[in-house]
Amino acid sequence: AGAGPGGGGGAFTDDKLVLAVLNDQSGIYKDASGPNTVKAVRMAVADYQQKYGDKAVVTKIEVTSTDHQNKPDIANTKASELYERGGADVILDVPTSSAALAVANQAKNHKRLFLDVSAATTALTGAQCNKYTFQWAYNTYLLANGTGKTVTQNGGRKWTIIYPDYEFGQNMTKSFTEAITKAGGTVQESIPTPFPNENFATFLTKAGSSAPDVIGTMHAGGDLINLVKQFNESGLKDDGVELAVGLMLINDIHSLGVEQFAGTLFTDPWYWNMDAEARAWADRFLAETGTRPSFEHAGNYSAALQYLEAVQAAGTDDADAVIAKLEGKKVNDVFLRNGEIRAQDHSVVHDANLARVKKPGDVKEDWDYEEIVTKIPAAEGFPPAEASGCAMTS
Amino acid sequence: MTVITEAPADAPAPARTPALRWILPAAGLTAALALPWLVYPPVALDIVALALFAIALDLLLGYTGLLSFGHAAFWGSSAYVTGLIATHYGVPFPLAVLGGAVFAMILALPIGYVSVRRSGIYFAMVTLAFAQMVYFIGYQWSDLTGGENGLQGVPRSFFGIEPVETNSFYFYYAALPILLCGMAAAWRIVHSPFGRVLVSIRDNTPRARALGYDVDRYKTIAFVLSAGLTGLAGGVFAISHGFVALTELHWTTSGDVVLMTVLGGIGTLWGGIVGAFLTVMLADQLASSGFHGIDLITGSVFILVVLLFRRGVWGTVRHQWQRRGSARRP
Amino acid sequence: MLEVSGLTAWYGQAQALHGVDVHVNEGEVVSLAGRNGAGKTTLVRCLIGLHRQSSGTVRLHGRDLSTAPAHRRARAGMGWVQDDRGIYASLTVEENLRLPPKVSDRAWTLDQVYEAFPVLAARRRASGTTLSGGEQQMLAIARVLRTGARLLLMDEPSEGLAPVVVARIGEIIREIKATGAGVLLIEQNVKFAATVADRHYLLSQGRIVETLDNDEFRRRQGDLLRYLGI
Amino acid sequence: MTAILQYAVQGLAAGSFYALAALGLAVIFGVLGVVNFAHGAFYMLGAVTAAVLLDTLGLTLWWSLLAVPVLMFAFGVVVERLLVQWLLRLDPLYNLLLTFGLTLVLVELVKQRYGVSGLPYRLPAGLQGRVDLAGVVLPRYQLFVLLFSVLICALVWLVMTRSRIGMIVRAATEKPDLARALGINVGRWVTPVFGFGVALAGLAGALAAPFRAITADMGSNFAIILFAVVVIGGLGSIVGAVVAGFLVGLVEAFGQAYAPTFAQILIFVLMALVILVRPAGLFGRQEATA
Amino acid sequence: MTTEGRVAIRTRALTKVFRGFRAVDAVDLEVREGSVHALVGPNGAGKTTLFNLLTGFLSPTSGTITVFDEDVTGEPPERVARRGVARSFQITSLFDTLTSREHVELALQGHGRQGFRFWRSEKLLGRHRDRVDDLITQVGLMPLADKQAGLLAYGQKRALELALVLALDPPVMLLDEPTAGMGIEDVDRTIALIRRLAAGRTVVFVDHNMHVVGSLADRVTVLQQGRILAEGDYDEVRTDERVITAYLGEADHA
Ligand SMILES: Nc1ncnc2c1ncn2[C@@H]1O[C@H](COP(=O)(O)OP(=O)(O)OP(=O)(O)O)[C@@H](O)[C@H]1O
Ligand SMILES: Nc1ncnc2c1ncn2[C@@H]1O[C@H](COP(=O)(O)OP(=O)(O)OP(=O)(O)O)[C@@H](O)[C@H]1O
Ligand SMILES: [Mg+2]
Ligand SMILES: [Mg+2]
Repeated sequence: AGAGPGGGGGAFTDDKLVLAVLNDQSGIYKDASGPNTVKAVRMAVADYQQKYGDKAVVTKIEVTSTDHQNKPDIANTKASELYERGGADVILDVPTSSAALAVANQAKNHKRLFLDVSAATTALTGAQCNKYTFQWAYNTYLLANGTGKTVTQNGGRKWTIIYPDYEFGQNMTKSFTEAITKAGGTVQESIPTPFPNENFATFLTKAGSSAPDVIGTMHAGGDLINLVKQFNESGLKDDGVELAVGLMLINDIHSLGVEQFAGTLFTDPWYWNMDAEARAWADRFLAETGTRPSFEHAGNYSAALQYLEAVQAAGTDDADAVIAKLEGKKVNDVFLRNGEIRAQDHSVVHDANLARVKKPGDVKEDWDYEEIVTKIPAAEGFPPAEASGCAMTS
Repeated sequence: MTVITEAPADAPAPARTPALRWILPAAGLTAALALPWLVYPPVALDIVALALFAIALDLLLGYTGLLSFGHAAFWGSSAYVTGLIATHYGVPFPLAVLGGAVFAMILALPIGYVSVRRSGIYFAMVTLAFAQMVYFIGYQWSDLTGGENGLQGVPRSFFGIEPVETNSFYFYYAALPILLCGMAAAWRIVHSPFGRVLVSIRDNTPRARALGYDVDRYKTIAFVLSAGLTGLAGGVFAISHGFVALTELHWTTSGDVVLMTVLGGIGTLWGGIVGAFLTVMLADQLASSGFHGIDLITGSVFILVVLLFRRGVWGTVRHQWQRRGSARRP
Repeated sequence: MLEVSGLTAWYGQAQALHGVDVHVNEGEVVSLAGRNGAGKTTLVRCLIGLHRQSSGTVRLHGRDLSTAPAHRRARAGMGWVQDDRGIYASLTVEENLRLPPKVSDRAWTLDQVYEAFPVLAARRRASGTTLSGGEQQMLAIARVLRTGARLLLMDEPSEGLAPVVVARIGEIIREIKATGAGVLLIEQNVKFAATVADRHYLLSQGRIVETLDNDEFRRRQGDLLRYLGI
Repeated sequence: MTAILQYAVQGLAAGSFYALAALGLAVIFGVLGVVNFAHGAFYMLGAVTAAVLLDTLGLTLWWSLLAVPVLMFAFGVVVERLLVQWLLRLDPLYNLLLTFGLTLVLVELVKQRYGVSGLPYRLPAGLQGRVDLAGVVLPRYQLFVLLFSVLICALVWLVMTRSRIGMIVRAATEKPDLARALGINVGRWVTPVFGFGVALAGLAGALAAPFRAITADMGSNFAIILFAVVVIGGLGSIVGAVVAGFLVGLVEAFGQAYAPTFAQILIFVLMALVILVRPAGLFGRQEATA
Repeated sequence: MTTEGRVAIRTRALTKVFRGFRAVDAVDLEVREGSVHALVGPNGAGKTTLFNLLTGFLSPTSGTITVFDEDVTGEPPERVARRGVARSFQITSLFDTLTSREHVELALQGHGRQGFRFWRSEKLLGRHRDRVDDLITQVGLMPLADKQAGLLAYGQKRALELALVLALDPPVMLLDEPTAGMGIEDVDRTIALIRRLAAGRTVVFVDHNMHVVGSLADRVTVLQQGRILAEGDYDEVRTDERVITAYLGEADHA
């Protein structure tokens, strides 16, 4: 592709590029992505501008931020408004599956891009995939395969799964069970719990009664914290039962304290201290925001950066042209290792990590909570494209 | 319009001058027609749909004295049914909406039948309990509803008229008549012999019974009518958004709409419109303002209204108007 | 003991009392008569301090209470029997009686109350509002007696009571009077008023139109009936 | 068998939180006629306060169980003076709406200050570990919670029904004007009672801190269940609130054990049934005419 | 006296027990059609409770109630009302935000199911205007016809209470202390009014004012502690020793 038509011109609507972050800036996802995601995206823009300088195909790049308040209706209306009136060329992030699916639909209708980072539903790259939507960082399949398979191979053969009884939890449980069985383990029991829920005492008693090696929990957020606290208190830990968590963000560990989580196994698509490159970026992020990044922050940075690269290559903000540049591209950046933007289902696959929460004594600095147990290669962590169930129509 | 909740002491309710009787609806209609020119059309539609929702709630709260904390059940279930009809049968959307509204009324019949046996705070709690059950069903029955992910991709078909189907600006004008009809129906109900009975039930239930009114029956009918109007609004909302989320069934949706009703003014009908307008615009503006913490504002507004303008925005305006009116007439 | 002068009261813009002057001496029973809506209830509500939209001075034992809140007036020795009785549903009969604080040493004991109103003793554990209308009236009177108030404001105490009980209440009022307390009695029942009261105020449309002593009151009964509709 | 026993004790322990908080709700309702929607938020504030006290001053749970109610009492007094008192004479609806708004504000403020992911908390050593009671193995802390809240509930019940304070407080709320005219300074009582109810919610929150997620949202779901509890027990009935609190805990535990999918809805089914069969709740005073 | 045989209300062993307290105890009451029947007795005798039973506001612990020989035991108030049994309340019970005029309209529209017409305008009610004016004038509330009931003085509310019952035009009227709280002039006017309306109807009323009982009642039933103590015409009852000790006392009661 090389140098496109220099210095913009008619190739850009309104002579500018607009990256719109649409996420939850006040509700339960505020800490994990929220306002700091906007800063991460700005970092990507700055990096792009520094890299290309005068050669950049577009000089005016705006980053806007919209709060969907964790309400799918608002996400839906706002997405449509961003595309129609806000001149958004791409929408980024969008936590909460129902909101992300609605936004994907708007992307399809408006023929503009949507790069999902925070929503984990496989529907985005499966039954409800479309040409304009990409899933950048992770999905439930990755979490299950990463944790389920690796833990089983490492000796945790007898599992009991406790899961929140809704779409996400059910899918996770299914994926986990498959992964565990394939790795030679057994799932003795899967216990559904209401969602949301505060009191897990009964469920833990039940789970402990079959003397498993590992209790797997598919809960997230507040429910996860409730469960972990009550797990610790139940004394199951003393009986040698391990806890594996389906989805956990570094912010969860930070807020509850390492000692509550110590020893817990989970899949982390990206950890800020996993290698020098990640750490260098995390240092910049720290300087910008005052905290360490979650994988969602890094994922958004990566999505924005790769989008800008594709725009540079295409020389226009026309969505179809940009998609042509994205599809099938192999990428390595701060976030993506061995990354590939798959053309078939628009799932962005990459290597992930199985992590263990450190013991309080091993923590050397703030936010130094994880120890990488093993790498999960992209090919194992993500389902093969043929299995995704995506029929890519526009 | 007779004054129902708070008439000025001593002065008989001032008779509306005929001019005013027409000016107000005319102004309202003009505003409704102009709305999508002023705000983003899907937002405009949200306003009108939620206004009808608030009015339907006011029918119960303001005129029958029943605070329902579970109206999301009717709003949401109608949204789902509308969405399902539209998805599976591809009928023009007004038909689907009608289907949703009818479903809401059918659902309201048993719920209302049971709930109206209680009054005051108990009624609020029972309706909340039922709504939680409906939420739970929507949640569990994910084959049908899509569970957490919501019911995605609801089509918006309208006799193959392309602009309406794809452009939310034209869609607004296609959907507006449905919502306006709903509002007109609410107005009619309130100002009917039936409405008069509702007010008497609100004021003094045992006495109404002694006059021979089958109070429970009246309340049930009011409940079902209110649910029907709510369903109408919920159905249009679903079509407008093209999907239905589980939050439509959640109790916070019920709470939001109570806020709109109170903000606008309980027992005023028009207040619902004002309340919906202010609430939706507030949420919309805050979403992109960079201010995070919309609930801080919503909550404070709630507190201020309840403390200082108990009549609500519209109620206060009307009260001032009448005070001036009666002062001029010695 | 009670001196009221220039008492005025409003409901919104409607004036209910126009400069009313009333006084009650120690050991005196004074009745306040007037047709429905004359402002009798409004007057006593002003005296006890519950109707705030009013002006004028209220003195008890020479103490100016014009601006005192209701509970201070009660402590100063005013006792009020409300026209709709005001019995607490959330309290039992006995709790209703135990509730008011004692304001003087003439307060009735529970035993005295139960002796005077045996019905109340029988139903002492019942919730206050399950009593019959008349029983509630007795309870309301008994409750004020428990405080030992020196000035009783009684709003239609005989309403809805059986004749025997009315007679009993007449006796009680005379007993109270004998102890030197004063009573301001609102009564529609002219016969009853004439048997217990020493002096009569006639209230019409928020104004005191006449003050009569007992003889005069009896003599002019028929004439008053027509004139004032009492 | 031991499983059943275990579930029962766990249910009762979970019920302790409901019982304590519902008690506060019932006292406030019984006395002020206010349906306090913000009760869940006060519960949350109790937990957050405990966490902050531990973090900043190093106060352990023992001290928090003392300090939190005191602080929350003060907070309740402020809320009553500032907001609630203006609406006491009006339809209870208005206070329901007011406290609904207050909930939004309080939750949001905590979010702004402490984020959304929650605060850490640590149990004092004395309460860690498990006890074995004839084959029923229980976290020591659960047992403590159970005993502690039963004690508090009994105390409150005694005060409200057996003391002159309780009587005055009931009277002052039913007919404030009349109570004034009988010589009772109503204003002096209502405020502390509200504060007291808030303190109970805060206490429940502090007690929950060691084994519940301490987040701004922790009270919202809790509040909804709390309403079910007081409705089942009978609004304003003190005994009712406590009994129903434990009952709901039990229903929840056994529901979770034997019909997990339906555990949460069970409570609402129970509530609907109770309201139909005994409209005023299990211990409520029957309404005048049905 | 041709209508003698018909019985408007009959109770058989009617009993109401409140937590072990027998408020109404095995009462056999018979009210003849077309009669004016007074119910008197000491406070707490069970008169209001009996009224509540007759009108469906309470359901009896045991016993039966028939209205014109149809069993109405346990029917809800609105059903009983629609059978033509209307009542007034001892403790005033009105709709605070409705005006006097609207009260009467409300009572009038109860007939003929107009109440369910949620699709019609309330102007429909204008057709009752003459009757409304007439009724309001009869009870002397004309000057206050457009004042909200919550703002009326006690006696005015009592009058409105009566107007509401009259508006129902019921074959059977149950009046609980219709003159309580009224001045003598109003009492006399009310007596005249009731007498006028009683023509062709059955009236049962409770009153402690012996003057009212004497001027109106064809028949008097005296209750005491939930049981019937005596029954007869006014003069019989008034001179009955038991009634004098239990109820009237020694004083002269004209
Ligand atoms: N809350 C109110 N608002 C407006 N006007 C009122 C209110 N209460 C009473 N009034 C009016 O004030 C006047 C005096 O009423 P008040 O109750 O003092 O009369 P009353 O002499 O006690 O009559 P009654 O014998 O019927 O009890 C009446 O005309 C009444 O309509
Ligand atoms: N809901 C109730 N619960 C318990 N006891 C009740 C209830 N209602 C009435 N009672 C009792 O039943 C008895 C009869 O009451 P009722 O009201 O019928 O008397 P009444 O004859 O109308 O007296 P009055 O002339 O004083 O109005 C009273 O002793 C009363 O305390
Ligand atoms: Mg009066
Ligand atoms: Mg009675």
